[in-house]
Amino acid sequence: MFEELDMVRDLLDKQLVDADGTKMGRIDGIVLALDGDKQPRIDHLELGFAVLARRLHPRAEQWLLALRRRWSVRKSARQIVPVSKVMDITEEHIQLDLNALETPAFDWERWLRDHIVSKIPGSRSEQ
Amino acid sequence: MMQNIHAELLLGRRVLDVNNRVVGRIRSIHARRRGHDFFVEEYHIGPAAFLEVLGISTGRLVGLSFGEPIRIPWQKLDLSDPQRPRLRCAKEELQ
Amino acid sequence: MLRNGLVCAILLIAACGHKTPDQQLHEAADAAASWSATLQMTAETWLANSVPRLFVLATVDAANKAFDQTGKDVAQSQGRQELRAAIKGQLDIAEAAAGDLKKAIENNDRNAVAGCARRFAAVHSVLQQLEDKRK
Amino acid sequence: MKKAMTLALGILTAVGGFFDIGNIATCVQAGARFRYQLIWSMVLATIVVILLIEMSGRFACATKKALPDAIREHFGFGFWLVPFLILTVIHILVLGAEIGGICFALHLLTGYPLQVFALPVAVLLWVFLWRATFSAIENSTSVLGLITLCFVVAAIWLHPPTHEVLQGALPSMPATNPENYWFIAVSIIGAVIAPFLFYFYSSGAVEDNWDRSYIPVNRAVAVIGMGFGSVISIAAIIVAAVVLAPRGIRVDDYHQAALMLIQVFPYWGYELFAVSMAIACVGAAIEVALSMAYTFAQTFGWNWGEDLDPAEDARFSLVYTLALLGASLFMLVGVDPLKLTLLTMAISAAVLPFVAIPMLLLMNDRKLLRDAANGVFSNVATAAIVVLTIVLAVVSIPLMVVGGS
Repeated sequence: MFEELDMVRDLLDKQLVDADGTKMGRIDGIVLALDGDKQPRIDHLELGFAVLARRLHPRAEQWLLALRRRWSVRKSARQIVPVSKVMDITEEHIQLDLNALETPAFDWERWLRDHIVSKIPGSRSEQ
Repeated sequence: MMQNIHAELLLGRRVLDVNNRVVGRIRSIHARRRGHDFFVEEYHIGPAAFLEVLGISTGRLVGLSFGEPIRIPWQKLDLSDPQRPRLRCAKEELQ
Repeated sequence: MLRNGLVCAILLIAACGHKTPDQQLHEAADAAASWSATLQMTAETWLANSVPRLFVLATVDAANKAFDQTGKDVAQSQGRQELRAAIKGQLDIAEAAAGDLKKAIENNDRNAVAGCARRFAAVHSVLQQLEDKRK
Repeated sequence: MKKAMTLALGILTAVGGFFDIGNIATCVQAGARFRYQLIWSMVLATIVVILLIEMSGRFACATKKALPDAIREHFGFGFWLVPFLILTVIHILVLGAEIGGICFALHLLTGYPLQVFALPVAVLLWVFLWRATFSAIENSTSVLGLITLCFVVAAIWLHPPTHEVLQGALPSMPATNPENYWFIAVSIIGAVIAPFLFYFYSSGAVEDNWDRSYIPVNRAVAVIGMGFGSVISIAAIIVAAVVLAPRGIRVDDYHQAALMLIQVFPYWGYELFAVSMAIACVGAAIEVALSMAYTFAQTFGWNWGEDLDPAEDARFSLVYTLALLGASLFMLVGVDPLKLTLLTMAISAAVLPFVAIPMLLLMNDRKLLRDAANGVFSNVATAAIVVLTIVLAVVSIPLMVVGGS
């Protein structure tokens, strides 16, 4: 676990995995909490296309949110992960004390799997 | 008062000092872990900081040296307006 | 900086790429020569039972498309009159031979196919001489 | 023993991915129109691809990360998005050209028109990806790929004038129509240094769990695999130069290329060319489709891996499914496969800086790579490659306009 870390190099855009190693997206955003003149600290991490769009251009985010209102699979545009959930930070990925399947990060994966993939033969090898 | 700002949106923003002179662009933010929290220690500015994020020691790659990244301790950076970060002192006082 | 680098690159390439009408005519002749050589080889390999019937027919269709295109290029070009006439003449012979080859293949008439091969060879050599005169 | 097996498979995969429709089209045209004079551009492209493949493999061994994964993490989403979108378009075009190659080969074998095979081929490739594991794919396409050796046998059989062949290995100015000469030279380089190669190869290294102990294996695979693929391509140039050039056949259409092996193999030459073309394109099409799925999954952090069932990585599997369907449309609407291939190779040559520049920076991350980082030699070589790719990027599109007949 890093004591001292470079938030851009070691956190931002880094691969996230859950408690048992399932990949669950990347850190798309990091939110700092500023309280008057106290030392700023990392409040939570954010995942989601809306967060990515915001990084490109504010209008990109508006356009994406408008799209989401008409048709979306994910309940929330941004998934919030409290920084306390961070179990381990390595060069390869960042491990969270979560179960990916329950988080919004997997909404798309579940929706596509249940509505499209599992309807196609051979999508699950016969264990 | 409590304020939340997006660190990733700070990247690339130009920092001006009290005399409105350009210090450089924010390239990275260094934090230190204490318990479950990560506290921001300093903001790294300038091209050397960009190479530092890429893990490239400046001398080796092209023979040019970009010198050391400019480090701004957290107390010295005013983020009340995240679009326009401002240094709370003059540029020279940093080194 | 990159933008005007690109612009001058395009101008440079386009400049040396500018073809005079005669050059375009020779290129048309080259295409026609290439396709008649192709049909000659295709006919010969068919006679040697090295290629299936359907392949020869498909190649003839592809060649006809190319001959038509070359015909249009020659008709539109402002190149020298006698050069255009010479190429057009050979094109007509090649297209006729292609039609005969198709019929010969369908009737499995080996002598006719051999005849077509010879006519393609002739067209090719005439167009080749036009090409050599240019150099 | 496991390393020896890996070495063999690695080499075969490299051959499978290297020799594809792009090589067939550009090499046969080069041989038919300029005989041996363009062999130098294949030699140059091979040296560059060996270096870049070795580096992408070394990076994957040292960090367990494939290229798309590393580029997004290193340079951030903003920088990566533009190359990502451009490379997605290129991959669709290349996949369309590969499918075109398979369709044309089936057209040669059966006589039925091209369009008939577009969807069946896409479905066949999809079934293969949907059911097979990574190693099954790697082994089968590679072993089948050996059939392309027939070009080498033909080239040797025709025993070309070695003096002229060696002379061709050095750059020289063309006698006639220089724009077409330089256009084919650029297309050859674009065909060899295909972006999907590096994304597929580095992802494959992660799929096969290569670690730092595999760095020597990686170097051998890069040199022998790419070198081997290059020998087959040069053989194709030679056969076209000996068989087609003297007859004045310029290869504006794949039908003309189909004749090139008949002189050496009178009975089987026609079928051999068709089967080699089909298998080379199947191997490459699978690698391109997988490379797209890897790139999407690693960019957005999804679960990925050919060894997982489609149900376990739905988004990864759907990327290659949609890619295959989309790419098959080119043939469905009747695009000429040879023209699509040449257009794709020229555009592919134009985007190489997006591959070379990140590679130069990634391989100098000493904190991450430590001793696996680039030494002075590979840095100088990579810097030279970056300059070459920028030159290619500037000239490829204008050349396509002027010389792309």
